[in-house]
Amino acid sequence: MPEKKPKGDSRETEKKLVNLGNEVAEQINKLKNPDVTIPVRALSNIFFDEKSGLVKLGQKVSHRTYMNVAHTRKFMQSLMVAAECKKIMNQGVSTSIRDLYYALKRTIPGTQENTVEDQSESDPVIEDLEATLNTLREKLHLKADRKGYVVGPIVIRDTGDRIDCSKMGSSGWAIPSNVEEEMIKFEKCTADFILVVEKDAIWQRLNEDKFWKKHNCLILTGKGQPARGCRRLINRLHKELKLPVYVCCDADGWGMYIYSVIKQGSINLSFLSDRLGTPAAKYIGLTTQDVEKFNIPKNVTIKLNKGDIKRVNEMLKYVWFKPKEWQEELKNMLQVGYKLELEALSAKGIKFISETYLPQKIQEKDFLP
Amino acid sequence: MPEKKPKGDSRETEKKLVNLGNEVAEQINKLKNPDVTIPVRALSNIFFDEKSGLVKLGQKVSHRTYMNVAHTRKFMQSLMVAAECKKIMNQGVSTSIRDLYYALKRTIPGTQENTVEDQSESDPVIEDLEATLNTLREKLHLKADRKGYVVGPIVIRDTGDRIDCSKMGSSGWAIPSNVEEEMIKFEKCTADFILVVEKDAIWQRLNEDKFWKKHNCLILTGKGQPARGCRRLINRLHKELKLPVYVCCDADGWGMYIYSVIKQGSINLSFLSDRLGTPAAKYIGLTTQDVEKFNIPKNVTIKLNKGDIKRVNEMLKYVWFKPKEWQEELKNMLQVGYKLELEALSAKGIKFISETYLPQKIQEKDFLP
Amino acid sequence: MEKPKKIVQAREISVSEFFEKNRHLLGYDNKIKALLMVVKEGCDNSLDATEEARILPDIYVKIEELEKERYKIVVRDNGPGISKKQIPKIFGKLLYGSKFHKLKQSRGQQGLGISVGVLYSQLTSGHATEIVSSTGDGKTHHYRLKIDVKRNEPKIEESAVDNGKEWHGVQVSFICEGLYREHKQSVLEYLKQTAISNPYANITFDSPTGRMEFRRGVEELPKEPKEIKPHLYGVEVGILSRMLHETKARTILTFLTSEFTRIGRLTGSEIIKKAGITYYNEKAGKEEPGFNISPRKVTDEQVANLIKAVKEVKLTRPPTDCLSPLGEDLIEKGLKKELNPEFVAAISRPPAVYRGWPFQIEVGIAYGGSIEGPKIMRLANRVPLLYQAGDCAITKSIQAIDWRRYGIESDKLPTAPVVIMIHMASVWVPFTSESKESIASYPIIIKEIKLALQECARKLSLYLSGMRKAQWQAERKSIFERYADETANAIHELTGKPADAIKENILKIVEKNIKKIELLEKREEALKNTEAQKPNGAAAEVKEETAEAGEEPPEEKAEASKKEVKENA
Amino acid sequence: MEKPKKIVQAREISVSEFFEKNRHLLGYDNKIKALLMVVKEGCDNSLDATEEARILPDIYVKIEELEKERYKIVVRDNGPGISKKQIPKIFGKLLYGSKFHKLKQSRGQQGLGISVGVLYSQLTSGHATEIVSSTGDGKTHHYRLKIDVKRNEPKIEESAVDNGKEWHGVQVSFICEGLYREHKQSVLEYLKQTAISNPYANITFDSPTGRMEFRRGVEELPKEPKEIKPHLYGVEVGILSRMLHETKARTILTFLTSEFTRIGRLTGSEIIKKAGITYYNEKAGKEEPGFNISPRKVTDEQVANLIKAVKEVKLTRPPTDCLSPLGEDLIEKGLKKELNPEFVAAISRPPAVYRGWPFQIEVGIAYGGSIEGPKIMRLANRVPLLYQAGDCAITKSIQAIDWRRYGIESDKLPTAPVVIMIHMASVWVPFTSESKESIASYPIIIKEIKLALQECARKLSLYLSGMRKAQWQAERKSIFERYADETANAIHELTGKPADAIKENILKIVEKNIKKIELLEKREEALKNTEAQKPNGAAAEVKEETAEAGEEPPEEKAEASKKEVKENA
Repeated sequence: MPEKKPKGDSRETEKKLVNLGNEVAEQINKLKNPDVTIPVRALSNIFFDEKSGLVKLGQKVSHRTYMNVAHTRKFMQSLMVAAECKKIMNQGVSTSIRDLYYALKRTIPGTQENTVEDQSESDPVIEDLEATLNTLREKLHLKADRKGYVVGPIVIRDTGDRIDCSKMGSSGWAIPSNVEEEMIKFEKCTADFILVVEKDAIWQRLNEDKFWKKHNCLILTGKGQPARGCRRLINRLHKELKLPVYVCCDADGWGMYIYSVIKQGSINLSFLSDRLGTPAAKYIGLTTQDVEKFNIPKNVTIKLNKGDIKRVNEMLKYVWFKPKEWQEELKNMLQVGYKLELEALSAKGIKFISETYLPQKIQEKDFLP
Repeated sequence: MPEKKPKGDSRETEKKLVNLGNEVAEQINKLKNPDVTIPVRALSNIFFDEKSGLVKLGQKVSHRTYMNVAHTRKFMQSLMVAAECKKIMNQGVSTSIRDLYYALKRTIPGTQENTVEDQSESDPVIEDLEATLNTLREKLHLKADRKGYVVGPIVIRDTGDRIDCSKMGSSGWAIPSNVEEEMIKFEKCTADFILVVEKDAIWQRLNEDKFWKKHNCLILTGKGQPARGCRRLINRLHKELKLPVYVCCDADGWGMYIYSVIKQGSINLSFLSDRLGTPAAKYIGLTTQDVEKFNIPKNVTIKLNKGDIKRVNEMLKYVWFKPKEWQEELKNMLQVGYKLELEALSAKGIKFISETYLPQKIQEKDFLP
Repeated sequence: MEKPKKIVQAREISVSEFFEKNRHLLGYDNKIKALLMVVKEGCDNSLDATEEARILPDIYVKIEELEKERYKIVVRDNGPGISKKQIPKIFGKLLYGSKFHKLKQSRGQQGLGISVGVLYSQLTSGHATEIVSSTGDGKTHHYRLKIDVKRNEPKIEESAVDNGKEWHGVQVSFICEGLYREHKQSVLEYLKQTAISNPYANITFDSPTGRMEFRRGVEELPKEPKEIKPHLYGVEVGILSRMLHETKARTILTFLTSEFTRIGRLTGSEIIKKAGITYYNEKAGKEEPGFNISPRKVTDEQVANLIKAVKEVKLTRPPTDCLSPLGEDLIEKGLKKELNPEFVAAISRPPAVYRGWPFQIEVGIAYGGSIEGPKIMRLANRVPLLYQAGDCAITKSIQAIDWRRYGIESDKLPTAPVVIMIHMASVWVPFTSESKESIASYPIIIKEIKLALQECARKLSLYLSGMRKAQWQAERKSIFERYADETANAIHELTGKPADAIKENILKIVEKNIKKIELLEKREEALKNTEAQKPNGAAAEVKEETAEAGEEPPEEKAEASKKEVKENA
Repeated sequence: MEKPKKIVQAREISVSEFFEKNRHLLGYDNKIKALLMVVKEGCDNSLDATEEARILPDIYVKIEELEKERYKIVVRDNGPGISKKQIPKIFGKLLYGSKFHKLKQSRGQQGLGISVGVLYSQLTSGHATEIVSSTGDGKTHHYRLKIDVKRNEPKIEESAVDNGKEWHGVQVSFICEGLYREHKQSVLEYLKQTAISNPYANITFDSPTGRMEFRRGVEELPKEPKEIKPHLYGVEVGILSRMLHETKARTILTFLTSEFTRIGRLTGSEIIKKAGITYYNEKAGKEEPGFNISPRKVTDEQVANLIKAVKEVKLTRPPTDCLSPLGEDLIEKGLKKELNPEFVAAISRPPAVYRGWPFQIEVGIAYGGSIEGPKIMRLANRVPLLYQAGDCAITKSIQAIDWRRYGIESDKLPTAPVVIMIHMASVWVPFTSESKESIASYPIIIKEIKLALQECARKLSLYLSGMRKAQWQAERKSIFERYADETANAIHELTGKPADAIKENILKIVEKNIKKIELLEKREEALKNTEAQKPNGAAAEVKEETAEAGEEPPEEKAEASKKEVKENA
């Protein structure tokens, strides 16, 4: 197959890959123990950058060297991943990380050993490569899982197709895995804000009730922990269209963690926080304090178990939950001893969330920072 | 809130609910032990209907009576679910099964007990109600999980919005949970066949390669085990548009099970097989026999473990795998001792599946029944 | 040829010397246990003596700390006393006793107990033991004595008499090394268990931590055990041979009928015939059975044949009046008195035989009430066994029962709040060691214990399931009522009919039907019980494992066949 | 006042009668074990006798099945023989022996072993035991005898002499009931283990299943143990008091220095002073230490004070030439000879003292090779212990070790293919019962066993980790080489540079660097070892639990203080 030269952005990324190869080749040529420098992605090298409001990667690096028996295999895999990415880019296609795993897998001659045994081996190598080259996997032409939907007054252009997200019936626009500008462009948007909801069921409820029409907003769900595509989309929508972002999650450790990931970025992908995090996001609910505020029946709350309590106590210490509103909420959760899910609002009536809860919260600007 | 009378189809379903209530009320009025008849959904009452090619529910029924200590609680829950559905329908909205659970949950006065303790209690009661009333949960205005995407030359009308699935960019049209005619209508379709693929990564690969354009087909993925909406959509597309259906799954017990569910319906939802199964579907691949046929490297195959072997041996006995082609394939799998996933084809090159494997299979009509 | 250097030179060892060096064999392995042993031997003797004299026992025990690890121990009873002449030998000589040569159930057996206490005291403190005794004739004898270890004879250091006191009984005072504790293998625990298994005794205990009194719970002594002759089954070649030489009987036949229990002339003749012992009757001109041959003329070979013949003849069980079981009533009273339980059951098994010795197993189970943890009380001839539980036939039997089948929580041993008391009464309890702390695992003994345990467990099980059933019936009714409200509401929402009326009707349906259901259940259960009891019980009871590789279970078979025979000796 | 009915009547019991009725106390609880006991007592005596006479032992054992469950057992040795006069008493009287009153290490101790075999034979078969013996003087004595149980005296049934044979030694033949098996608690296992622990003995065994021979592995006997006097530490009041009355010494001081080991005039004087034993020196007009007081005049109180004084004085350990350990060399040879292992280590601990008796622990560990499962061999004075492993101090010690720390797979007891042999040599082994099958759990004994086990385990651990290290180094090189190909290819694809040249260079880098790495590792390890050994070992070794609640560990403290002193007696 004739190699197509990658263009623009892709050319830059390809250059990074070739440079990596050249560096290693040079060391080997000098009979030096070859060595690749990789930013440390452990908790010890992560810090919360108060200025930007993002979780960021520090300066620590580790050296992956060939002559360290704990590194040799990973060293080989790193170069194999780099080589495979170059190949894909040259073909002008992209691939899933599972495909990449299969493309790399082969038996090492004379052994029973495979170059990669399963995907859990190749996935971290990809993340290492992203961090090392300071690039996104999307730019390496690798696709992550996709999840999530958008509805509301925005028109998008996706690889040439024009998609009007206000005319997507009951299903909404499915967020693709790659939402970089070379794929997705925002053509027109008249919305006033973005509402991000943790759960698809709530998204469907709000869509059915045409909440986005009444409140002139985009409604977006990541179906649980949002995928990279979804987080990047929120980031771009906010940055490029200056829309406020309100996040609506369960009132439990997991829901609040999802909020923090949308807002500050995640520890695991801290080297991408600039592109994945949206520090301006605000938390609209659910909180345990809402139970009193909205007179929610106690029997739809869920008792905290030991794990929950431990989790909340940890969260109390995180820098990004230091604002006094969050401290209050977390302490309240410990004190009342329960958590609750968004569906619990249904105990007040099916449309309670769209007709009472969210409108009141938005009107009173009753957000947590 | 003023009650809106449900229309058409909804009215019929509502009538069924009211009838159920009346029957029970009448028994109670006569001081008889009240009794609801429910079709048995256990394996013992499931059979494979060779004529229709579907897994179906037999004639056995069980009696759920109030004066049986093992039934009383479920008896109450059945009626509560029915009443709640009626309420939702009267409001003209729909809800998720999780919302329903929360809507039902309350503490029984004078006890520590809740009407439902968790969702695993209310979900089977919903299925019982569907079977008892011979209706779909969608018609009860209950939404199941949604998953899956479609791309290709079809225009759909979803609650009034016109959606052209050939102009959906990289993400495709997301299949909603309810695809009944009152929600989704097929406006125009020029495709020659439907290709159902197990995995989204493959779907994305084929969409990127514009396989649907080259081969004039719809491509549909259920992202693993397809949800009810996806299965119902395949069923409707086939029945209403007379399109052949080809299914493409991993060559393992799970992939083949997914195929059988698309084709014959599932044991769990056997009372809905008419609406969810598509007996005319054919299996395009992957098979273990493809390894030789397409010269796939052995190291991307996965060794069968004990569970796999047990599973395949069970499958050998299923009526719907009795055709000799399937017996050959399953026996071959046991004999070579491995399984493989679709991504394994990437070992032959990223575009191998779209440029070689599928075209060849389709051209040679190399399908399993 | 090489000439060997040395020749063995040996001399005799006295039994006192032997046990002085080997006192751990008799249970004196540490200071805590030593105190227990001394108290135990004293109390066992006192209880034996009072019971034999048909006196309701009043036992007084005192333990006083003289200095660190040195104690004075006093045990006093209201028994018949010991005659002046016998006192020195009984306390000052090992292997001297009244019970060794008798076949009669008693606590002491070997004539080793109390004198070893004397030996231990002089060994560890250098002090003589003080004995005060009166037979009730107005004279009270005082002795201070030690044991002459080399000769195994009493060494009297002081003796005196005083007159005029209206008392009979024995009081012994030891001074010895020890350590007083109150854990589960202590003097206190021994006395507690003794009070349960001897509820007709009054026990007063002045301990270093204060006075404790265990009051008499019943005013009647258990029946007196009779002395018996040996049973022919289980007698070994060597013993039979010796008995033949020592008997006063003139013929083999009279030897068999007079020296053994349950041998009549019929059985005796049959044995002699089967053994092929004949003489040549010159008058008749043929060999005839040698019924009248002199016992002293029986050859070694004939002795062996006699033993073999015994195994072929069906013998009646030995008489059981030599045994004095506690009885189910006494066991229940004892358990109730000290434990205040919620439920008590007791079983006395019929007597059985191992190696020719009669024995009897009794089991009591107490459940709930003030009982906290599970506890096992092992008793042999009414004496609590506190050590070596792991080796004991009783523990093994308890572990072999599937307690959960009876609704009793367990993890090998029961874990429910239950006290299990197992008593083995026998003319000769087979202990695994001379410290008399665990019973040897003869298969027939294990079998008997298991049968008794199973019967008691069944009783407890019935009680527990009855309790559970009553709870269940109340629970059931509340279930039917509990869901009426929501059911009625739901029907109202579906149909628009008034919820109140529906609910009322549902409650009426509940009342009407619940009675029907209960009746039905009773009938079914009765049916199930009569069917289940037989096969169930039998299957569990017959199953039996030999406790150790290579142990012979001969008694079991003999036992089974003997049950079928009735013969009047 | 109520008049008691009965008065205790008692009489003397002979020790033979006692053990006849209680033979399970001596290990004769079942037919399989009875055979083992008879063979064991015979062999133990033979080995004791030959060693004492400095003769390399040739032992012959025969077991012949006469009829069902009836066996003839023969044990013959080439020892010094027994004199005509001694034969009847040694075989025909219980508690008669040469070793009881001596403080010297030997297999037999009580004078109970062989005569109980005779008692068991006559009891179960009615047969007398046959003894043939010669002291090498040309005369061979033949005896057939039984025991008169009532009197505990020999009863000679036949005796004869023949002349002219060039043989010395003893041969005993029993006829008794039994059951021959070859499982792990059998005669065969006993002889196998005996062959390992006595590799200087030739053992021939004619069993019912054929002949087996255990050949001598070394031609030298272990050193001969010396007889010693008692050690003052651990002597109890009663014994001291008796010794004072029996001694020939004229003064307390000479009594102490002559009757006890390791008491010099200095220590003796110190003890007397500390005990406050004084006399009034009229010349000096004051109380002076009573060094010269006659032993017979020492009062009970003074005896008690002497005992207390002993505890305050530092005493030297007893001499250890009374012990005859196997030695590390002999242990290793024995294990290699019979087990063919891949690795062997042995440790002889220095002697220690419990209750005044010296003892010494030895441990051997054999690993891999022909060894299949894990196995523990317990030995006391070179005699294998086959029963009651659970109660034994040895088992408890093994369980207290964290074997996994040494890289040896275990689940409480090791599960790796390892044979652990533990030998306790002592002038007096504290068995928990008279059947001599398990060693009592004195804390000091457990401590010594654990120290020895840990030392052996460390040696094995070093061996195992060495093995693992060599494997690891080979593995590592192959890892570096294995990935060169794909790495080179990937670089080629990234850069276009030729893959072959890159791969060649990578392999050069591997060769160059691997030597550096190994050197570095060696240096690091050496450093780590010297640092780790001390604190690690100490922490694990000192930790100790008392085996049973209430056991006093007095020796331990005494032991610690005694170690610091040197005194020449």
